[in-house]
Amino acid sequence: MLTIALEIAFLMIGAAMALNLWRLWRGPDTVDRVLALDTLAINAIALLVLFGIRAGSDVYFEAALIIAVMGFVGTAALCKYLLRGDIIE
Amino acid sequence: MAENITALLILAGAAFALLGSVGLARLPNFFTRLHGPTKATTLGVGAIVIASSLHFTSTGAGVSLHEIAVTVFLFITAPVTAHLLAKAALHRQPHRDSATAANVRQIAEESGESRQT
Amino acid sequence: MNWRRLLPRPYLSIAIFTLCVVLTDAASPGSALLGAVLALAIPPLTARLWPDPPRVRHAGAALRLLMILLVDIVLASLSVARRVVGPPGRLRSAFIEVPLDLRDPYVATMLGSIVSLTPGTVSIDVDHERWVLQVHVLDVEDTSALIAAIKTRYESPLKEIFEC
Amino acid sequence: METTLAVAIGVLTACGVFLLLRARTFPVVLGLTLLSYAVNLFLFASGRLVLDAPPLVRDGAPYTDPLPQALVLTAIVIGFGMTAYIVVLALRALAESGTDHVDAREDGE
Amino acid sequence: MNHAPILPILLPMAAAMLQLAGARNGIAYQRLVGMIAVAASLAISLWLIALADRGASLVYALGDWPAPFGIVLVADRLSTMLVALTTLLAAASLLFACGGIDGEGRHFHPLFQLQIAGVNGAFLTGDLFNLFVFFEVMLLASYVLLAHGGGLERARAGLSYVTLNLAGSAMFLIALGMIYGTVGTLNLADVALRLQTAEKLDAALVRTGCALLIVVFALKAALLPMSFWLPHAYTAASAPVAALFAIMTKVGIVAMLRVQAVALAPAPVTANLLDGWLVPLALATLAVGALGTLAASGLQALVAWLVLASAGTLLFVPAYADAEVTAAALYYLVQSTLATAAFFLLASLVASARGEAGDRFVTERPTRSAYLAIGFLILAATAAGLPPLAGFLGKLMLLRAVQDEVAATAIWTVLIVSGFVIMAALARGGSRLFWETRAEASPPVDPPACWQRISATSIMVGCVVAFTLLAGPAARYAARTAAQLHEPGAYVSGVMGPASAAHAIEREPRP
Amino acid sequence: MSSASLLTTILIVAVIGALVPLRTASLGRRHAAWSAAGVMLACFALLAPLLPAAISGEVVIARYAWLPGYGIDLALRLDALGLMFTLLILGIGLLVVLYAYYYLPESDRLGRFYALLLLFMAAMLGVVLSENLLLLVVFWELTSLASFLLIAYKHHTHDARIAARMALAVTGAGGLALFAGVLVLGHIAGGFELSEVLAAGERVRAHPHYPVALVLILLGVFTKSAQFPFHFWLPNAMAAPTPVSAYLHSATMVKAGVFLLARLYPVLSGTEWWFWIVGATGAATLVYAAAIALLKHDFKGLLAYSTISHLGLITLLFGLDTPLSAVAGLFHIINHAIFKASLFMAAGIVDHECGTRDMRRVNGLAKYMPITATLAIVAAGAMAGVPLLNGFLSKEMFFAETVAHPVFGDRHWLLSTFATVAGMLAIAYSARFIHDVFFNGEPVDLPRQPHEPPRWMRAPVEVLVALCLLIGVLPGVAVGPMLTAAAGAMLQTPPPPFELKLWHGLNLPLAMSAVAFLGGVGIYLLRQPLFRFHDSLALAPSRVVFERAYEAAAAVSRFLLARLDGGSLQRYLVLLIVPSILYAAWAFSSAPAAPQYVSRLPLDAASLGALAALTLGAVGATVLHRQRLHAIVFVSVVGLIVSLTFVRFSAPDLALTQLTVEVVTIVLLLLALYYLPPTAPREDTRARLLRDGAIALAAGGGMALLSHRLLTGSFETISNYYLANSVPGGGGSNVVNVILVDFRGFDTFGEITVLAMAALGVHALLDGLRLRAPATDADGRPWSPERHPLFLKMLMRPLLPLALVVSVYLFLRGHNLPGGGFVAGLVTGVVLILQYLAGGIRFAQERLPAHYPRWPALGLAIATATGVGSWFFARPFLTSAHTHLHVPVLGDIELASALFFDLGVYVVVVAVVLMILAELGRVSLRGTEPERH
Ligand code: NA
Ligand code: NA
Repeated sequence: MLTIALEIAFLMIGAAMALNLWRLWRGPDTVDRVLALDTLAINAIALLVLFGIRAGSDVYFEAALIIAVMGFVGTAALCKYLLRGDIIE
Repeated sequence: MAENITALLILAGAAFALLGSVGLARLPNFFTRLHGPTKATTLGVGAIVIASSLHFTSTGAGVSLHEIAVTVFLFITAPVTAHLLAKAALHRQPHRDSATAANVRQIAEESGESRQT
Repeated sequence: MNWRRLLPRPYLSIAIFTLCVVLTDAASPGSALLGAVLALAIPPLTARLWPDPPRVRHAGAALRLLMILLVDIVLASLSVARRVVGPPGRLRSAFIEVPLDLRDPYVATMLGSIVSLTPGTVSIDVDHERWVLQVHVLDVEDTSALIAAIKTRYESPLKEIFEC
Repeated sequence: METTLAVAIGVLTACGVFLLLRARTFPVVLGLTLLSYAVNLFLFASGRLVLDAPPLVRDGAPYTDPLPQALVLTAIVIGFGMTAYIVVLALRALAESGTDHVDAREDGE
Repeated sequence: MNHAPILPILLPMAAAMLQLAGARNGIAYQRLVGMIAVAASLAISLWLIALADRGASLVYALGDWPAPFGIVLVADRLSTMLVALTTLLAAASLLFACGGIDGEGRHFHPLFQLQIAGVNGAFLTGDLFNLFVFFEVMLLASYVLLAHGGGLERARAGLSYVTLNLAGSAMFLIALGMIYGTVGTLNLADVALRLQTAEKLDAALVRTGCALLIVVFALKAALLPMSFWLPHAYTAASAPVAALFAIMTKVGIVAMLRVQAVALAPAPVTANLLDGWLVPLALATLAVGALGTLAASGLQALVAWLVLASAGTLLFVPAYADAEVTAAALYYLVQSTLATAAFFLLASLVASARGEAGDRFVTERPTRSAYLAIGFLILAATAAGLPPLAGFLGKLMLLRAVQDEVAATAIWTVLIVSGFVIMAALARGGSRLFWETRAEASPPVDPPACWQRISATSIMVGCVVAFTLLAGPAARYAARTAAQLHEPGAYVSGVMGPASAAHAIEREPRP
Repeated sequence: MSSASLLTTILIVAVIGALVPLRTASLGRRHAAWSAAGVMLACFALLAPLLPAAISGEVVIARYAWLPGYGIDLALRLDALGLMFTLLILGIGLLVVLYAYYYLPESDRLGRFYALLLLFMAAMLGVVLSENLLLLVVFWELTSLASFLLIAYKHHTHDARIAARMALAVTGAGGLALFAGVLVLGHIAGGFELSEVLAAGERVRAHPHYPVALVLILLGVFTKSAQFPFHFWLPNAMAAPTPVSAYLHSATMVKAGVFLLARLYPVLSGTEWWFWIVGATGAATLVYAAAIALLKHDFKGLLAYSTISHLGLITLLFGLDTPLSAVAGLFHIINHAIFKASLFMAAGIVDHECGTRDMRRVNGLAKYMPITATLAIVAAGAMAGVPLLNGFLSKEMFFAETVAHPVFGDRHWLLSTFATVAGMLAIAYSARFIHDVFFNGEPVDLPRQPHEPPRWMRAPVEVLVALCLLIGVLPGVAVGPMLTAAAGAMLQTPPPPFELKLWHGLNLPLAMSAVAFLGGVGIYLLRQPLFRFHDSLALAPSRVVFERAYEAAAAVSRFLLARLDGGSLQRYLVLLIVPSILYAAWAFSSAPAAPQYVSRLPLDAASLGALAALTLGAVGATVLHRQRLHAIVFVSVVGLIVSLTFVRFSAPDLALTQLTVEVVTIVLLLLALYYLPPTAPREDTRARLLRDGAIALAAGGGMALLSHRLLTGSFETISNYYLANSVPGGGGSNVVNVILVDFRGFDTFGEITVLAMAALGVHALLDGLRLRAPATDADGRPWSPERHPLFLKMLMRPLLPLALVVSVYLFLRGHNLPGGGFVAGLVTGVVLILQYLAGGIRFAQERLPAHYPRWPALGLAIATATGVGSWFFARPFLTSAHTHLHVPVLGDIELASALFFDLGVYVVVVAVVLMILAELGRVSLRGTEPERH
């Protein structure tokens, strides 16, 4: 049961990431790309956690945590750049 | 039992995450696209994380809570990200969304005025 | 009032302690001790970077709000899911403005975050000249109902919690 | 799977080298970044690819080769320091010359 | 427990930390700490030479982990000699810098110390990855020191220098990946052992890895066609920095020599990696360096090309893997490093004595100082290989050492002709700097250069002369050093213990 | 004192003595002159005890080791040949010292002059007294160097500078050739000691490398002795003060070349090579220079060419290669030195008194300075070979040798005729010198009124002219023993019998002299057409040619280097990458066949997806690199995928590091992008794009190939040791972390040093950096007015303490589980930077500790102190210790000293991130607030 669910979940997350990449490629605007990147990172968290469940291991956890804590910093900086150019002022 | 709940949570979470990304891919303009990732994907990841917690608690030696921390941080940061992206989009392309163009212009003008005063 | 000196931000300390315990899976007394040390040490260290935090007056109201929020998030996601899959042409997305009663930027931000995480709405900004919350709605039927919902479901509890 | 990683390293190297050969400082920095991804993956690959066997000592588990990981970690950190320096150096050159051309002169070659 | 081998690295590092920690005490404090540190390092490095000259190399196992698992420092004749040379150079350059150049930008002193630590580490380490790390320490310090004082030329030269070296660092890592991925170890002695003993090695990968390693060393040594960053960088750098940089190309050369002698030459798989191409490229480098002296428009630029020429002169040496050639090369290396470093300092003195014209070869205001002229004469003669100075002796030794080797005629020709070209260029440059006056030029006003600069330059010139007078003992030391270097078995057993211990190392086959 | 030490002392006195006038000049010119003379007299005095033995054929050798392994030693030799030259050098040197005292202007303190003169003399003595041939080369080059400085004595004149450089270039180059030749010779002879080499003549001449050695050595000789076609430096060297000319071009510098012919005569002569090269060069020089001498209007130039001509004669005499001709050559060396020194001095007096050297203006001086005129006429007679004077004797010997020489078989008149013609030319130019200067009417337009020089200025000329007469009349008494002894030393066998006397009877050589005299006078009478012919040639002066040649060489160098270098980083990179690819390809492909390779992991969808994403990111960044922000976004994708790859393949620590570094890098790039142009021009040509594309594909393809080979091959590694010893030896179960802080902690030590330096470097680069902030974004939109978006500002506040918890968590567990000081430091650093980003620089700065440079130092100090701590337990740097503490309630706590090391890492990382990013962020504040340090 869990195995099947995992496989399906992998497919779905994979598809989600593929869609993110598509948006990333298409744009059209920079903000779309930044949003796509941010979503990609969040989906990556899901992917990591799923890997962890499948492997029965918690070594994937720290990476997921780091993306959760730090991933948005890049997005925030990119947005700040779009808004103000000067991200630290 | 725990396994089934885990499986269900995993499937639900993955589905939400996928839906969020579908929204990102499909919806017509930036502001509508922003909704999917901000809520659905965040929630989806939250569900998967809880599934993980459940799974390791049920199979491992003790409780497995640490995954929850991931959700906590996601929920703190997701609105900030959305806020910044929306502001950036508004700043960059106030006329893009034809359906809501009037609103946008109005808001943009108002906010501009209000800040200048 | 010795404990106030020791724990100038009691709720922050609790949050730190909880996070610490969660991260270490409540595995050992050691992790609790670490949590306690951090709960005591970090708030004073970071106090200068959080100059004027709002005070939590009614913790019970906070818990209630949390429950409402969890439910709403799930429901919101479902409704977004439906709209995402449906034909995009039917979406009636719009920008709306929610006039605010509260006057604390921190609490306003919390409200904005909550709005972002819930039904088909994303907060765009708080205009703290006019104290309105600017919101983008994915699919709006009744703007005034939505504004009212936001105000009653989220703003009032927040006002109650922080008494502002 | 090995082929996939090999191709990935190849792609990163090719893109990195191509960007490295551009005439402006910014793409050069990007090129160095991509190149260091390639290099780090390559150095990592010297320990071969092993799934689900992190070098965290437990009972009886298989472990991948830990040494390349330590080396890559050092390389990443050093690479970061170098990137920081060259980025600011590029700014310095921009301030001194008024152009972001890598030769700090507009006519270039 | 003798901690001497690590002191040449730790002492400057500690000095840098103290300088940073007490930066608010002003530059006088930093100078004091720096000078004390280099003085102590100099004493220690001389002690190390004495220790290493007993014959057995001192192996310092960091963290008490045995080779090849931990990192070892190997203080043998070669490394201690170069550490002493580096420290000597550093002492003089630092003294010179204390004459005011150190204050022209931030953090000169700590970075200067860290540069010393990096170079010393690169000479001392017995581990290939640690060599990479110390290369980076050395390079980053040099990047910053190069930019010290600011200005467009430094920024421009710096961009090229940094970018090229970053590409070089990438190659270093690729090379290490291939070497580790085949021989499964990073300690140079162990690599040497594995290259000779393992039958199942993937020869193609090993060779490619070692080849890229050679490329990296060649880049640091400015071998043609990777030479052109050098003249720009060394011309742009401030004088004491350029003087310290005189050792940096030598790091590449020595690393190449060491790796070739210890690991590559004795192993059938890699023995021919330097054959055929290194000698012509080295000679071409020398030729380009000599041409550069003709083309140079100022003294510091000319000296920068001299550095390239001396690199070219030394770079063919690894191709021979021959103790006699190496011995000659080591003498040449030391004297050319001292001479070019001294020349950089002198160029700065000349420039400040000539006012606006600086060190450019234009008819402006000649410098009247007899001491500068004598210093110039000594250094120019050394650089051109004119008798009786160390440059001549070094050249003589090299010519004698290669006379029975392959390509001796080519080496002789290029060495001698380039010496002539350099002599002509220096004669013209010196004539312009010291003799030519414009009719309308204002009367020369030699500003009294501060004592630090004068004494630092004098010390270096004195070292060049002393190295001529002490040629006999120095050549004998070089011969002992070369003999030890070309005794790879001793190096390996010194690091790895006796052969039985080396063979007892458990090696796990990995898929 | 033994003979050897006397000999050594001579040289030491000469070398050290060169410094004396520098000191004594400050006391006055006279002191300088006396001290210079004193040095020479001291050398004489030291030489005197050695005279009898040397003349009697003994050889004194002194030897001290210098570089024994390389054949060069301080070995000196005094034999009769060396003695003869030593006497010339010291004797004429002494006269020049006296002469120069009067010749040089009062304003010259003379210290530098005498010092250089003595230096030159010492070098010359070294040449003639060397036993070791390499030492001879050393002194030989020293004479070049010293003469360079002497010729440039009047360095404020352009001519003097050019002449000096020309002399250095020609004689220095010859010296290098000689150096090579001596090395070959020593190689053949098996040593560099003259004793050995002189004994090895047979072997040398039979050796296949003999011609090489001969030609190289002769190049040295011919350049030094100004043989055609290397003669041109000598006339230019007349730019030197006349005392210098008198010394260098009579007795010393130019004689060094012919000295070497004499010295190596037994080794190198006796072959066709020698005969033809030496003989032909000498003959050509003899006639050519004599002809030019006649055409010079400058009497010093005339003397210069006559010098060349006489050197040609001497060379020819050695080239004729009979023992007697060689003796004649030696004899002429003496004679020429004496009469030419006197002539130069006399010419100097004339120049000094008249202020010009143009013979068309200087006329009739016999009336104004009769004594000097008499002396000069006598000396010129010697030069012409007039009987009763010394020049006559050696010329007769030369004529006699040409008559007897067998080279042209029965057509020996060829050689005799040639000699006679040469004699005619010598007569002609000597006649011109005598007649044009001292007679020929009245002077024309002289700057000053000529009269006799001071008494003592003329004295040296008088001495020398007296010697001309003495030798000319009583040769056997005056030079007989010396010449015989020197000839013996030169030939290394007893010399053939020869008779030094004035009158040999009426013979063919005398007849040749008579013909030469008549012919010479005839030529002189016909001089005007010759002058017109010569003037019509309009040859560029050789110094102009030399300077043009030098400038051309410099221009060619500049051109070549510009073509090679181009000052272009792109070029440098291509020159690095392409050769590396080629070399690597060669190394790879020239290896023996490889073992089998196997892929171990099956392909799966995830890896393909990752590859696709990574390709998208990398290619996207590449294609869109001109839209810079987009490129950053795409690079971030690559970073994310790389991190996921690390996690997937069992490297969680790497993933953490990569992810955190990624974030910092993006912030860094964005900070820089603010100032950089947001887009780039499309400036690459199609050809350039194709070239770079090809290089990139080659590099990428190569790396893919190598990676595949690496990944699918097997190897044996030492890493099991780490796995096995991590827990028992390092006290941690995260082996990667234990390697980083323990097994290979020294790498990490270097790594944090690099980081700290990067921060210091950035801080240094930012010093005073002012950049123009763009007013609008890439699309021309003005920036949003709101500096600090509210949500970000508010939410960063609770995030900070929570993220710090995560940071502590990662730090503490790092030794056992993924994490560690580095990642923890980055997390802390990033959340602190977020405070800058969200709240503003002023907000953050007021609330965070300042004086950043101290913090990395503190971190490094913690790491260092941890490492040094092990010294107190007699263990090497960075030796770790760890222990289990059992604490009630808390249970087992593991304490490892490596944790302190990791703390150092943590501190460094936090400080570095803050320093780099915050300082870079602060750049935009400049102009609005005064710079704070
Ligand atoms: Na006349
Ligand atoms: Na800023």
